[in-house]
Order: sequence, then C-alpha cells, then structure tokens
Amino acid sequence: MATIKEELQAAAKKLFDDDRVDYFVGYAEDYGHTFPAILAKDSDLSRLTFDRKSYNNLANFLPELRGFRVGLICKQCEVRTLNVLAAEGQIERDKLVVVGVPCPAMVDPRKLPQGEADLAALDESYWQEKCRRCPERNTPFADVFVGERVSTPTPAEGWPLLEEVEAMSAEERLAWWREQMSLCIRCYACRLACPLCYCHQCFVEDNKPQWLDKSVGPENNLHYHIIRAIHLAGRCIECQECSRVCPAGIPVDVLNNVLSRDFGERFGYVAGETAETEPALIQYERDDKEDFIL
Amino acid sequence: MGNNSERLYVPRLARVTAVVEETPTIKTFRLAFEDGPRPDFKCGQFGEFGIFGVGEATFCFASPPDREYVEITVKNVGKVTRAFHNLNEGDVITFRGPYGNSFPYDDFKGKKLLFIGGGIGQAPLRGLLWNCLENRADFEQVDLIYAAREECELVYERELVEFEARDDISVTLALDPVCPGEPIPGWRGRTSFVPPILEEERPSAEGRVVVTCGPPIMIKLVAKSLLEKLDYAPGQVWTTLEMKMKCGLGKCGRCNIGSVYVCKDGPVFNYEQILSFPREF
Amino acid sequence: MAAEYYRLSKDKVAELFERARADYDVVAKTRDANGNLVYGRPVSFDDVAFVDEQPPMSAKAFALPQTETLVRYEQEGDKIRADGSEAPARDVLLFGVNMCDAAAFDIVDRVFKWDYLDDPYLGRRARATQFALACAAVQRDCFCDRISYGEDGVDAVAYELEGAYLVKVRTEKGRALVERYENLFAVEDGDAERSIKTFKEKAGTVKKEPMLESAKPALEKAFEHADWEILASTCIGCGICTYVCPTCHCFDIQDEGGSSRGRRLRTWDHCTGRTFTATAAEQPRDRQYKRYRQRLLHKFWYYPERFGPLLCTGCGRCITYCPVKINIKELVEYFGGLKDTPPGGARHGK
Amino acid sequence: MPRSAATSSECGRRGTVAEKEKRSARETAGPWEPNIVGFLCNWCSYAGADLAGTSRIPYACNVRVIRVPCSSRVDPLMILRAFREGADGVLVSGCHPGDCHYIDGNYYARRKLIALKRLLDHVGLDPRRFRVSWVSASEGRKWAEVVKTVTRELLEAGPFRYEENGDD
Repeated sequence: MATIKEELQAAAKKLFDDDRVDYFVGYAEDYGHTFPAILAKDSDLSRLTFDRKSYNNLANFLPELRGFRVGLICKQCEVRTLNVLAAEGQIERDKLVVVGVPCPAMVDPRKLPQGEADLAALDESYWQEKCRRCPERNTPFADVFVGERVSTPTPAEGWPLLEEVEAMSAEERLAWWREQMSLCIRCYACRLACPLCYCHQCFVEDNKPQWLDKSVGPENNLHYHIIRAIHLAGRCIECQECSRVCPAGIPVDVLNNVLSRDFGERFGYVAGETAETEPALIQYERDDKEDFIL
Repeated sequence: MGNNSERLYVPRLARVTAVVEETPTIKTFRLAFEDGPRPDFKCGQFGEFGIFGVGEATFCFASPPDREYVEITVKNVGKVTRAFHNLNEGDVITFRGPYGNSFPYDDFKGKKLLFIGGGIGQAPLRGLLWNCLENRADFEQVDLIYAAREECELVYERELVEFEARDDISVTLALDPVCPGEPIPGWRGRTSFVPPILEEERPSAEGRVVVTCGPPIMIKLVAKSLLEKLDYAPGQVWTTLEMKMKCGLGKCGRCNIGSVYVCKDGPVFNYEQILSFPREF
Repeated sequence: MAAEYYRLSKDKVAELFERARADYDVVAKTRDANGNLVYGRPVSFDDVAFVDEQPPMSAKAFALPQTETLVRYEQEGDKIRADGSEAPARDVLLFGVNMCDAAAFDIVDRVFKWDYLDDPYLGRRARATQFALACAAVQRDCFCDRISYGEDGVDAVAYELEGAYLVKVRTEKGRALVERYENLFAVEDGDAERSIKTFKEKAGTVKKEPMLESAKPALEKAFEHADWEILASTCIGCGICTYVCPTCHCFDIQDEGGSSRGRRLRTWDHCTGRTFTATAAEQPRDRQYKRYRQRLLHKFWYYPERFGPLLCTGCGRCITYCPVKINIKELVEYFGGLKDTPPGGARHGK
Repeated sequence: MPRSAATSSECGRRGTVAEKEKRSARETAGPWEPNIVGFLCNWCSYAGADLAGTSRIPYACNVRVIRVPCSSRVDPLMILRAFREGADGVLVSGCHPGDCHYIDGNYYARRKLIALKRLLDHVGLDPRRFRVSWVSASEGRKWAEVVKTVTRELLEAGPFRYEENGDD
C-alpha cells in the first residue's frame, strides 16, 4: 500500500496547484489513528493516507463545505452515497472532484487485536461485515483515479446478524431489541455519522410538536431508531458507519438491513445503484406487494 | 439565593390573574403568588417560568419591584411561549428565581438616562423605567427611544401614550422603514432604525447612561453607533444579554460566554464587560 | 487527614466485595449484553471485572444520572402537588473505579456547589465512597500524565503490587471502609510512598512536562485562530465525547407527561449539539467548529479560570470513542502553543 | 381530537374523546377497553365511517378518529407518538388504491406503511397493534367490520405497556 500514499498526496497537490479545489477531504494519519481530515491549500499533505482503517464515509463532510470546490477521496461506499445524494439534489457536481480509490476492505475496529497489527495481512474474519457483501471494490466512476484496480472476491449473500435476530420469536426479538436499546445513550452519533442524515432540522430536534421525548430509556430509544430507519428506507447504502461509531456497540444498521432486504425482494430496489436511482419512497408501482392491509 | 434552596429545582406555583394582549404575538401576564410572599426581585433580574407538562423558559420581570403583583411579557415564538399564550386567568404556572444580577440603580442616580427599547426588548427596561419615573428627582433627565418592526408590534402601547403626555420624559417612537424614505401613513412617530436617530439627535455622552434591550442585531448596531460615532465610553452602555438558559443558576453550562455565566454574572452587563468577552456574537 | 497505608492481599478482594454488599450499594465493573465493560451493580464477584481497563462510560452517572426526575407533579382537585426526588437510601461504594473517574467528581463538585447547592447531585455525592484501582499501564488514548490532578477526591486507592494491593486511605470515608472490614487489611509497614512511586514509573503514569495547564495563556488568545475552522470542521456534533467524559456535566431540563400528572426531568446534553444554544433570536454558535471550540475552551480555559482545576482528567475516552478521532490533547497543545504542527497537518494559512 | 365519527347509539353517552389526561388515568369503569387511534382519510374512510353511523350500524367505539386529508399524510412519527401517548393500537385507513382523491396518495402511503409495518414486526411489536385498511366512502359496513376485528384482536393482545423511561 506504500505507493497509494504518495499517489494520493501527489493528486491532492496537483488539485491545489491547478486551483481546481478549495478543500481536499481525505484521511490523515497521526497520534496512532487514521481519521478524516479537511485540508486546505497550505496544509501539510504528507499526512494524507489510505489504509484499512479509512472507514469514515467522507461524503458526510460535504454539507459543511457547501459552496466550496472540494476534492473528495471516494471508495465504493462514498460513490454509492454520492449517487443517492445526487438523486436527491444535494450535490454541486461541478464543484466536486471525485478522487476514486480501490478499496482493500476495511477492518472492524472492534475486532482489531490490541496494540500494533499489520492491517494489510488481516484476513476476512477481521473485516467489517459490509465488506464481505461488497459487489465491486473499484470505484465505477471518478474524475481522478488513484492506485491500481483490485480484484473483487465474490460477494457474500445475506445479512448474518439480521437473519440471526429474525430467527428469534417475536417476544424474544422485542426483548433483544429492548435490551440493546437499554444500552443506547442517545448520543446520535449514528445519525450524525450518516451522510444521508443531512436534514437541517431533524425530528429529534423538533419540539413543536415534540415527537420524541428527550429522556433516555428503551422505549424512547427504540422509537428514535425506528424512525431513523424509516427515513433511510430505500436510501441506505449500508456503509455501516452508524454501527461502527456506536459507543455501546449496538448493531443499529440491522434495522436498515431489514428494509434494504425487504425493498430488494418486494420492489427489486437497490439504493444508490446509479445517480438516477430515485429514492424508493417517492416512487411506487401499482402492484406493490403487501400482505397485511385489511 | 433562589427560592427554597434545599430543593433547588422544585418550583413555586403562581396563578395568572390578568392577561393583556399587547400585540398579536406578545402578551403580558400578571401573576399572584398564593403559597407565600411575592418573590423579592430587582430590575434586570429574571426567573424560570414554566408550565407543568410543557417546560420552563427564561423571562425577565417586566414590572417594577415595588408593585404587589409580578408581570412578565411573553412573545409567542416557541413551545413554552406558545403554551403561555394559551393560558387563561386562573391557570397555574411554575416559577423558580429570582436569578441573575440587576441594573446598578444607585450608580445611575444623578445621571441622564437614555432608554433604547426594541420590540419585546422593552420588557426588561419597563421595570427600571417606571422605577426611575417614580423617583424622577434622582435623575437629571430621562429619555426613551422605542422602536418596533411595525405599528401592531408596539408593546405597552397605553403606557407609551402616558409617557408621551408626561413632561419629565422625552419619548421618540420609531418603526422600521418599509421602503426607505417613505413615511408610514397615519403613523405619529419616526420611520427609521435606531442608529440613524441617534446620529441625528446626537445625545451627548456627558453624564449620560444608555440602557438598551432588543433584538441582538439592534443592540450591536446601537452600541456601535454610540461607541464609535458619539464617543460614549463602553462602561456607559448597559444591556441584558439574551443567551439560551435552562437552569438559571449556573449549573447546566449553557449560557456561558467565555468563563462568564450570563445567568449568574448577568444578564445585565455594560459594554466594557461585553468587549472583554470572547467574540461569541 | 494524614494518609494511611494498608495491605489487601489479592485473595481477600472477593470477600471484601461480598461483605461490602451488605452495607453498601456496591458499584463495580462488569460486562453488559454487548460485552462492553461498564460500571454496574454485579450481584456476585464472579461477574466483577476488578481490572484497571477503562469502561467506555465514565462513573459520572452515579452522581449525575443520564436522565433523572427533578420534580413529580400531580393534580389534586384544583391544587397541584409538586415534590422533588428522594435522596439515595443507601451509601454507595464505587468499588475499583478508575482514578480518572474518581478524581473527576472532585472537579465537578465545584460547579454544583457554586452558590446554589444542587441537592440531587450533592445528595448522591455525600453518600458515595470511592475505592479506586490505580492503572498499572497507560491505556489507548490516555493523557492523565499531562494533567496535574493527582489523587484528589479519592477516598481510598489500591495499587497492585506483587500478590497484594497497597491501599492508600486519604479521607474519613476511606478509613471508615477499611475499619469496617478490618480483618481483611493489614497495616503497611514498608515505605509506601516509594513503592507507589515505582508503581507509577512502571505504569508510565508519572507526570510529564509540559502540563496541559500551561496551555491556558495561549488558549486565551487563540479564540479567533484561523485553524479552528479547518481542524474542528470534521466534528460531526454527536454527544459521544461529552457523554463518555467523566467531567462533562451540562444538562437539559424537560417536562414529560400531561398538565395534571407527570415529571420535570434533567437529562444530559452536549454543547457540540446543534440546538444547545439556539434561541428564538439567534444562534451564537452557528458553525460546528465553534461548538467544538466551546467544548475545548470550557475545559482548558473557562472552567479553570472560574473554579481552579482543568475540567479534564486526561482519561482519553473522547479520543477513543470519537467517530472522527479528533484528538483534544493534540488540539490543546497546538492552540496552546505547546506544539507548532497541527494534528493531521490541516492548516489554513502558513 | 375531533368528535369521533362513530355516532352509533351505543357510544352516545360516552361523549366526546376525553382529554389525554383522563385517558392516561385508565381507571374507566368496567373491564379494560383497548384504546385505538384511527387515522382516517377524509375522502373515503372518514365518509365510510360516517355512513356506518348514519346507517345505524352498531360497532365498538374504541377508535378515536383523526381525520387526515389522505392516508399518505400519516407520518410514522404520528403513529409512534400515538403509542407513546397511550394508544393500545393504531389503525390507518384510506381509499382503495386507484380511488385516491389525490390520484396516487395511497400508493405512496402503501410503501411508507409497508416499511413501518416491516420494522415494527421485526422489533417484535404485536402485529395486531398496527393495522392498515382500505375503506371506501360507500363501505360503511366494511368499516364496522374493520373496527370490530381490530377491537377484538386488541382485547386479546391486551394493553400496550409503554415503560416509564430512564428513571435513576
């Protein structure tokens, strides 16, 4: 992976020198962590990196940089996110330079062994679950390509944790979700780490009417997570950032997977496939299948 | 100290005895305390008034300290204020306080006082204004400039007429210009923002104290014009800062600007202090 | 009171825990449903993790719970009865709490005792005894070696030596704990302070200059530094750093229920949130970097200026659990003049 | 909450919908009765319910009706808030697909309610608590049937316990 850092730093420097961007959003390496960084013309580009801990979805930082010309490092997750954002009219395409990077499959920080580990060598058991289902590791389109194309192993089928929870009875599922929700501290990191949660005033901030009580507890938390999943129905591209950032380790993306799978089976719908794919809830078919309406 | 200090957050209860509709969006509520003596407050202090089931909000005392009743003026802008606007006479509200500091009344004695109120900002000034008028001899001169967005937004309109009739206070009323230069038909006052009026009247800084309250943008522009064009010293311009507050007694960490807690060290500040704060505005 | 030193052999810790449960409401580290280490109320010592590992959530919730009822009200006829929450019924023993959590209480007490006495918080603090377990190694992102607090506010602390713990008792509450279970403790005769010093050197928790307190003068001039915008704009404004933090204490007051029955409660809030200071008139902190700047300056400038100690014990949780790994120590060093290169290299001007 | 559309004699003496405080008191006389919030679209289901009333069709009066312009006006937030405020069951009723006064309002509503139904089923909420029906303006009898089935099933399901949250 050594060369990808130099290629990235060269690409960033070229964009600044050609005055094509005001900001460059990528990953930086410092104090033992890899983290998202917004760099300007005079920033020290030598920190730029791309490794298997570059799991943040960088499309999440575009709203804060609205109006500026931005260079954005994009792996497959970011590209599918940009497709959804473009379909929803949130992208100023002419102000965006997509820097495509082939993705080496990201590691799940919770599975990382303590202390230093050679990330490149970590096998599938350390990967984030989404990476096993990744259909294509190379970015389909980009303004600037960096790094050589990589081969994509055949994607795994299904959602293991979702299927495990669905195997339980209704009472067991309710008890399981209530127990998970008793660990939720409503920090809203899952909402704010999600690039598709960009509403200026979110329903959790409403108080006229007050949809959601501010007190923390299993019921209120469950209501919040259900509505969050509804608002991502047919939009979520399963970058799994919401589950990664949860300090209590709650697999909140399972709720999103319920609808991704259901919308796939029921409407043949895959979120973020192309920039023209309309969000699922603003379109319909006359014969949409349903099995519960009286 | 606040009310029953051993139960800091348990509020006292007060009953609404009168509701006056000042403007379509602003009402004044008169409150009576039946569970004990009326809270003893000074001009400039505030309280946390609330409605059980809805919430609490921060309002300054809009009546002079020596009246037997307490009045607050509420603009309908949010969840709690809307619930206040649905109150009728006889309804019960909750109260915690009085909190915060007050206008340095004694330092103002012997000076010329210029009150500059903007819209709902007239509420915190009203208590002090009546206090000064009832001890008018303490002050060399009392002037009032009161501005509002439009005529139906004029707060305490009956009292403004009363002040205009008095000879010991000069009153200038102003509405925001709809289109510059054109007077508003049937309007007796000026049609201009406050800073141009100040720069035209040029009230001298000599022995004068300005007390201003209104939308933050008005306070900033008024202070700017006083300090930069009319060479007032920052210490002569007093205001009450409006930061979001929840506890009102220095615990919830919400109202601070730099190391200053607006609910404990304020809300009344002079511009000398404000200029020493970090530039949060 | 002068410190006293005792020995507690490792095999007596289980017995101390079991016996303490009769007299105290014992809080100790245990595992939750997802395997996270948490401060909980384990029933038997087998569930207790008597380790120095740091739980994601600090012990703050045992003095300032995340959601707490301040007032319950009930309509009776035309009268409304409102009563406050009850003080805790039993003494609480924080058994094996990290030093950075134990010391945080002493720092936060100052704002809750400032003029008005916050009775719900102080009620719990009065009945709490802290029996800390010193860290034998620096953990992931800790920097308590750069913060000058020591063992302040800790009733008793155990240092793990060969086969036994050296227990240093610092307050009346600490002595009461030891006296109550006298037969488990032996008086320490050796040079206790020296073995504590060697313990800290081995653990790497000896204080190292420059201390972060020294950043305050430069921070006071850095409010309008151009690099805040670029370094803190990656902050997504979630509540993790403030909720996991042992010293962040900001809260919101809300009502729940109908007009005739319900409660007025207090619940944690975070200054990094979008609506923390939003009012009808304006929002002074309208950009995300201003909100992050508020959190850092409150801890390293505003609070020490007002109450003395930094509002930080260097536990590093806000770095470990930050979704974008913003490093508060590096930013304090950069804006506080202790370092001249910004973390991650982002910078506006030269 | 407006006056209930059901005006059958059986319900008359219970009068208008109680203010939410009385309902949360829950000590209504007699055995426990399920408390159902019904979102009825103005053009079809509300008219159908009205027809049931004017045709003197007796049926249970457990449904507190909220009239909405179209079934697609019903936001999942309202449905979950209804459970939070004390509802034991929520019924959303609109025009049959194709009859919508706004042409395709109920088609959008169908997808949104499918998504909510799938999530509520997944987290284990009793499926009898959240029901959707298509009732046209002429189907007074069907409306009475729908309410009867929903009420009967909720009597079996029992009250919806919304736990008081997060006390220390």
